[in-house]
Amino acid sequence: MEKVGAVMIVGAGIGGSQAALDLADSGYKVYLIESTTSIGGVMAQLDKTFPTNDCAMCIVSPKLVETGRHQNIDLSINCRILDVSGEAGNFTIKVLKKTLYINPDICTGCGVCGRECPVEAIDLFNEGLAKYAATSVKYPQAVPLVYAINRDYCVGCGICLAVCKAKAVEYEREDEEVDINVGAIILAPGFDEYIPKAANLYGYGKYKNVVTSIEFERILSASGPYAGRVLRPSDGDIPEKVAFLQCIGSRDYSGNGQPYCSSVCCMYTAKEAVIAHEHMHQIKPTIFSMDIRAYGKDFDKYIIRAQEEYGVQYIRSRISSIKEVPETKDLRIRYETEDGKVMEEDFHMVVLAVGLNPPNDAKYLAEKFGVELNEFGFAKTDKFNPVQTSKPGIYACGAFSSPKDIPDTVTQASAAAGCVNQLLYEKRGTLITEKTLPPEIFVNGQPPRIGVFICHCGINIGGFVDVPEVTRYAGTLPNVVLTDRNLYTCSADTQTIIKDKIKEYHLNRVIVASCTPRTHEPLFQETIREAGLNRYLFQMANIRDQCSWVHMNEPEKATEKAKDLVRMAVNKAREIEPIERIRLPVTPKALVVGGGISGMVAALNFASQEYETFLVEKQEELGGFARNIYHTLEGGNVQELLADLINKVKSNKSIHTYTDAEIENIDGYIGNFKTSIIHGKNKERVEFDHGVVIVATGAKEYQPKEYLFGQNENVILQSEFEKMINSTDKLKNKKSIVMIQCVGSRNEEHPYCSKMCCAEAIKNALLTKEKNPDLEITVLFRDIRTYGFKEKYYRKAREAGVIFLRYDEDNPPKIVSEDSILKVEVSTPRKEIININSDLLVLSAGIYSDREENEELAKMLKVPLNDDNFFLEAHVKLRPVDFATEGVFVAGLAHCPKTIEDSISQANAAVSRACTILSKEEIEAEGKTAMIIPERCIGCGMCIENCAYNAIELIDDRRFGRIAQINQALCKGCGACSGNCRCAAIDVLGFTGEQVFAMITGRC
Amino acid sequence: MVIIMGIETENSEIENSMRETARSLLKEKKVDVIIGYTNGTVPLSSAPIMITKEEEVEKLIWNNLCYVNLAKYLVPRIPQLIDPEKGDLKVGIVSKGCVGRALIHLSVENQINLENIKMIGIPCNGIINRKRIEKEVGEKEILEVFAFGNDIVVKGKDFEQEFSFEEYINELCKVCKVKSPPVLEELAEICIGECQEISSIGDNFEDLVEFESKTTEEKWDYIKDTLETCTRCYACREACPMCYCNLCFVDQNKPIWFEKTTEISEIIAFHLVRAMHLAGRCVACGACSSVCPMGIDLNLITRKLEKIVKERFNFTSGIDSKKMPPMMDFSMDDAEEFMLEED
Amino acid sequence: MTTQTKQEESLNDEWEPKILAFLCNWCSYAGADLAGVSRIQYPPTIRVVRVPCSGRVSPYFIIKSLMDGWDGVVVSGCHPGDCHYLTGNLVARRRFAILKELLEFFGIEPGRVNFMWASAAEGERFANLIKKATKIVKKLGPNKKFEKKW
Amino acid sequence: MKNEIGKLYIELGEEFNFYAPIKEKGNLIFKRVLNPDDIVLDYLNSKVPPKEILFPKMEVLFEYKTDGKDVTEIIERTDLDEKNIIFGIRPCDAHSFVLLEDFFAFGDYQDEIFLKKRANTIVIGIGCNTPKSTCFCTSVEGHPFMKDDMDIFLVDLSEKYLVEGVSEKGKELMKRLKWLTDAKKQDIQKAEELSKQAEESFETKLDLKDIDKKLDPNFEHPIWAEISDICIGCGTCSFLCPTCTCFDVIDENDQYNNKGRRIRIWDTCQFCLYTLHTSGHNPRDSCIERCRNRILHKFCYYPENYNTLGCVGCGRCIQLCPVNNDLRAIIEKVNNIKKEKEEKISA
Repeated sequence: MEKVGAVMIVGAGIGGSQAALDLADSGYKVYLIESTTSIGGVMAQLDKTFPTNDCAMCIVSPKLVETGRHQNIDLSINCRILDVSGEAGNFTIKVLKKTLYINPDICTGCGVCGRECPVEAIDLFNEGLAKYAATSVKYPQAVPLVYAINRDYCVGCGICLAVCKAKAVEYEREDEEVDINVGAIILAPGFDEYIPKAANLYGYGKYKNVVTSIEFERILSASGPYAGRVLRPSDGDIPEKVAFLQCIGSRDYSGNGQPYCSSVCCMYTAKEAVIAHEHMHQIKPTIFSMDIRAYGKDFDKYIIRAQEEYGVQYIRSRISSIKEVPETKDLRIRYETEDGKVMEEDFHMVVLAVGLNPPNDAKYLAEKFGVELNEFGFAKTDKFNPVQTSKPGIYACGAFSSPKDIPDTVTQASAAAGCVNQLLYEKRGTLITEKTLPPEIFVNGQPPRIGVFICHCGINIGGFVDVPEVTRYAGTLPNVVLTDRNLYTCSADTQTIIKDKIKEYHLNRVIVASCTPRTHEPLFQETIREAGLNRYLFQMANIRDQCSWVHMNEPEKATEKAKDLVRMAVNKAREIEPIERIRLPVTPKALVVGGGISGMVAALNFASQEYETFLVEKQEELGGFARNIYHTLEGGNVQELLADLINKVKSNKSIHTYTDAEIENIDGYIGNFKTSIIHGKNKERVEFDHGVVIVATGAKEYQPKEYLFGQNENVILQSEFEKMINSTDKLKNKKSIVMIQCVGSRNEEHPYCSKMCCAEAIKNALLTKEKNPDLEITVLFRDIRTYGFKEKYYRKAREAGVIFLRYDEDNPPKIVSEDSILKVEVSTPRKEIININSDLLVLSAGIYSDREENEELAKMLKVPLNDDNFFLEAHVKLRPVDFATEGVFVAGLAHCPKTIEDSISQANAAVSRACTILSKEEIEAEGKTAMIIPERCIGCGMCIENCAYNAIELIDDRRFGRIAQINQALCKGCGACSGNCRCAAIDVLGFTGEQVFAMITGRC
Repeated sequence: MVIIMGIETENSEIENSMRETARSLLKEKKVDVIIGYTNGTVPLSSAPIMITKEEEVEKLIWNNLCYVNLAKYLVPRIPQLIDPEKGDLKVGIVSKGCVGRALIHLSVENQINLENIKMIGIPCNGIINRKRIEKEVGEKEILEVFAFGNDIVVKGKDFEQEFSFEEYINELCKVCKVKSPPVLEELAEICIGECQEISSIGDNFEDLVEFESKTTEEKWDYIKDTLETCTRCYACREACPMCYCNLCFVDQNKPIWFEKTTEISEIIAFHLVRAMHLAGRCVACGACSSVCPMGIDLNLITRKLEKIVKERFNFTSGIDSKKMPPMMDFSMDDAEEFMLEED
Repeated sequence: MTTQTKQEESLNDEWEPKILAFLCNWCSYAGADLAGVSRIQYPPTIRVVRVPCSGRVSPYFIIKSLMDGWDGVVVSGCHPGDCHYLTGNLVARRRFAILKELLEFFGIEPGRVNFMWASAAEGERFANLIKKATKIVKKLGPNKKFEKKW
Repeated sequence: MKNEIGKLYIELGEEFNFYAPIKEKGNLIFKRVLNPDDIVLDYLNSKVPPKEILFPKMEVLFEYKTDGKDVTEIIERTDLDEKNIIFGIRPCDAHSFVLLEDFFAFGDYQDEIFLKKRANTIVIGIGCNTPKSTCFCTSVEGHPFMKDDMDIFLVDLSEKYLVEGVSEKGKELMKRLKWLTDAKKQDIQKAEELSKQAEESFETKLDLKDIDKKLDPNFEHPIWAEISDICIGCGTCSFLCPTCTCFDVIDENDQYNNKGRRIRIWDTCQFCLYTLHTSGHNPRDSCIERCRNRILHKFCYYPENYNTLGCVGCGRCIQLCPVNNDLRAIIEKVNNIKKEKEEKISA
């Protein structure tokens, strides 16, 4: 069957949206199918995200808006999958588009229907904590901004039909069935949270002040039910003592919950505790947990900050029951402390850190798409490629395959897209449509002829602002040659009117006074572009969201304000000029730095898409860190994988491998890099051009200074132990083995978790027990971090008789060497001292990154390192494989400690991100960039320091001497450089000094 | 034992050793030109001078009227300091502390290459506040000025007045902690003569307490009263080593942010924005006040700038070429007590 | 507006200051929109200039606004760490810290210029801060001191 | 009449805008007098020249109204007919008015605003008993007791003033001052003595003979670079020069109130924007050309255009130059060019 250059993505949360954007930007048609009525998924519900405390809405909404209006993304909401047929490369999916009872093509999202709806119904988004109307959007910033009628609550009163001036309400509107033909499918339905049943131990549903963590998240949110104030539901009081209970429905073998670890709860709980305290300082959070699983990048630091700066108290205990104190509605918690005391304490509020379940429709989806689920009901994926489902051509990303946090989800989304690229690359660009637009009308140097269109927005504006008066006033302003007012300026028929008027009046600047440019500017820009005007010859005055809606009781003053806003827009419009987007050619080749697993996977992915790839490895052999690893915890054979990868890399003609190589210099920018390396014994010099760079330089195993390592031959590293059990029989005569965890991790020198050591220890312990069941194995740990399904093996190890003993950071085990025996003394939290005589001490040494080595590369690429010397990505949450410097990506251990599977995902993700560049012949730079005015520039270099994107450098200009130069390919147009420039030698197109000046002086 | 030495002796010792240094620099061809001070033609003044020959060394002087910040002459690159063939000339520059600071800061801002420069360090003992003395003498012509013991003696046709040196030096000099130019670790060879090692400077800014305790209204009145006489001749700007823009913001016309009128708000806007531009850059030389024909004292603003960057960002300009000036840097942890917060 | 009419107005309790608000596109402008969508009412005192980032707001904008007779200026950006452009707001914060201190030093009522952070999710906070800024400026009365007089 | 200045002020202060030297913030300047006790007559010379009264640092030329789009009405100045007295001005500054008039009334370009003010102004000057060391009016055809450019001339006889009506306008005014007493012979004699003493006390004597002819052929000459090497390019010398007349015109538009105005402010050839063309070209691109322009304008172009030197010898630029770039030294250098050349020729 012929392959199809389109992709279906099921589920439009952050994962689905990311995959959609990656693929749409790489030349595929994307069908994005969402079961609810808006996109964004769980992330859009969050208040802040860890570990940066970023505002979730701030960072996610631009991405959602972009998804909503991408030329190559066909977004369908309120959908259900009916049937799937076909195979990798060519699938046909039958989709049911359920009716919203409101015509989404006409609905302007003005919201009058929702406000007028008399029926109070439950609002899903605020988790049942606030009331909403039967006609509603899920949340105010929803994409797409289309209302839907919830027929379960609707009483059919007809009010919405009557108030809708756009005539979008259609009670009789019916469901629709469509067939969609695609080459690949990505499943990203996310997860459903565990809901404690009514008769649970914790009194959820019974006691008002017991809430789930997602409900608490909404309570924290500024757009939530209490507008960001932390109040308890029973009486609206501020809860000073809040208890957070971890592992609700996770790590639960009782049958009530799930046996696996939900991976994210430890961190989101810490975050909720911190934010709660930040919102209201009187709140003192207490967190009850078994282990603190802060295994991700910079997570441990966050936990430490939570304790030290925000006074969050951690108690290691899994509590057994909660009772409500009837008079106060406080909650009495009984718990046993680590040293065995039983305590009872009252809290004002209890938050249950509920786990992540597979999505409710997982079975349905699995059946329809023919993919297998694992024992926990999540999508079953390949041992080494966590986005590959059991069926070729169908990929899974995000929490559908295992519980995971946002960056892992985003990484996987890109990884899935990366795999789709491998499958469908030949069909890239075959199904996307490009609009043919008329040539732009030349307006430079002509006096401004401004047309002002003022929107009534039904009654949204017209009901509070005197639109005729504003229109009259606009007509009196200089250079305004046309004013018009419309019921809905954004409706399709008004677009035609605008185009006609542009022609009739020879308008060369257009202003729309209506709602917010954040949602509607692109629409109007498209309209004027269709009429032949450059899309930047457009201005908007926001007289709805920021005027009529917020001054509903002061119509006169709202009108005055609307006039001012229109005048300011006219003043700016007079100064605006067409902006041409710069196009830069792209060299369709890639450089991959580092020949470990990540680097090789990335190189092979590029090569399989026929991109010429340069793979540069410092050492003489390929393989990197994985050369010491035999198996994964889940049983994957690493050596086999490695041999296979090396073989494939060596035999692939598109890959140029340079070992024993050193990078001499990297020059250039996105799409146009030039690199020179020196490689081989003879130190040969090679130079090549490429369009992207992937940094996969890996990391190193810590060489301990502690625990007699290097002094006693019976003290070895976990990696040495692994080699010993896999390739020797030295275990035979051993009786007792002690493993110490967190050696060189989570301490002052390396204040982070190395993530894989717990799994490594358990893997080796299990294997040892298998080979020699009588051997006594003791694991000394601080927290066991077998997140996700790895928890299964932790349990297995305990069942197999592996002894786990906890020690505190400030009280590490003491080792005394006596003859061939190593005496290990551990003080446990129960205040006991346990002595173990062991004949082999295995140290789980952490992973570390060398500053000097990384710094050199970082400087060449102009990318940053974090405090722990790992490479620092552009955004911890939403851009986990990108750097702020465009065209450069990161994968594997260079980014932070991680497992092999994660490294492979990240490598594929990096390739996917890179393909959004390589797949184009030229890339279009942002039009609204900063611009140097050379005759003013003095080359002081301040802008260079202020630029987050390394877009500025000093050059020696023949005419102007040493001045700054902006690389428009890298500039994002933020203007931080411009705001600081003393000489005002930098202007930002679209927000030039003159334009802002015109708006300021609009007042006087 | 404390030896009390008159300023004139002190100055002449400094002058002699400075001349010696200058002479040997020229002799050994380590520099092509030396920028220094020479006697002024009117009392209470001095003039900058550029010399290229050994025999001109005697023209170089040092006294407490050397108020111009000579770093000014290195930026923008003036034709006199560029050889059409050799490129930038090697320059020796007579450097009191604030000249040294200016040079270091200018190199941070990529304006000069310190390798072409030799700082002839001078332990400056303070610059006379000539505007204050002029004002106090009033409508009598000063014909002669000299130091005597610890006093400055001003003589005219039929009068003679003494001013205590300690009292009548610039306010900035009274609190100056960088009397000789700082030594740069990485470029120690360019610092000759009297230079000092400085790591950081402590300052309690007590001199600002009085002004800062005024009400906003009183401050406004004071500032207005001080700046009212400004003629917009820009002597302050032109004498400032840090005001080296090709086109100053007041001279720009696209858009015309500020008019060059002498309306009070325009005058204040000029000085306010100029202060803004000097935050973290001003080296507290006081040249702006010394040159103002109207005798406007801008030292208070200078001190405030020093205070802001010291207290907020722990920064002192021109003592460390490695540390980023505050406006070139930022930190997640910067104080933000001024931000508006909900009640 | 001439000084005279302004004075008359100030005598009137009804006097509403005019405040120019520079809002960053990604957080504060979105927060202002959210206040609208949520119909949170606040005084009709601000006139909004949308800028890409609080880092774009040059001191020129602020000082010019005051000279041109705006009674107050508000600059609002993303919370530190949230900046769409990574660090634009941190660059801006230093600039504003210095500007605010200098304004005060020059005797220009510091309350006329207010800097704030408001995220895309903080419609309520945005409205509250505008209310607060309005209150502060209202208390100061019309901007007569620094306004160009003619 | 020493203690009768107050009387004079009371007599004329109503009818005239009465300007006189007063001390403000330590600077002596000419200002509209509100209290006659403020007047200072035993001063050296004012810091800002009295040209400021006729040609202020900033002055509105006219205002206009608009209907939002177009100008609908022009509002002319109404204060030009007001009568002014400038009291206590030194002969050098009084002479500067003549030079200013040369400029503002040159050829077809009659500057109405200046000329009307000038015509409505009565100049009451005072002889210079103690010229400063930097004064050199005697070298520019002036004199510390030159009364030609005044309407009324005073001489400070320490216990009283000798008052002399010079012009018709002055004599007319004097008739109104009934309390003036006739001068005694010895008073006139004393005045003459003072005049002589003052003349002899001049330290600065500049050779300005044929200076224009010396300058003219040396437009290109290395001395200009030499002269300008320490110049920092501020406007002190020209802003505070009584004869500098350059100005800049600005339009201010108030869209909000539908009005606007045109103003002029002082400009100077020392600024980098001076003569900057729209194309970006500037014939006076560096300090060298700008310094040269100032000297040539005063000592070459003025003689050429108005047949007089453009300098009154007040010495302000010498006193106030921030870097002590002394005009006397500059003139000497110019004079030396000639000599060098002569020497060369003779050699």
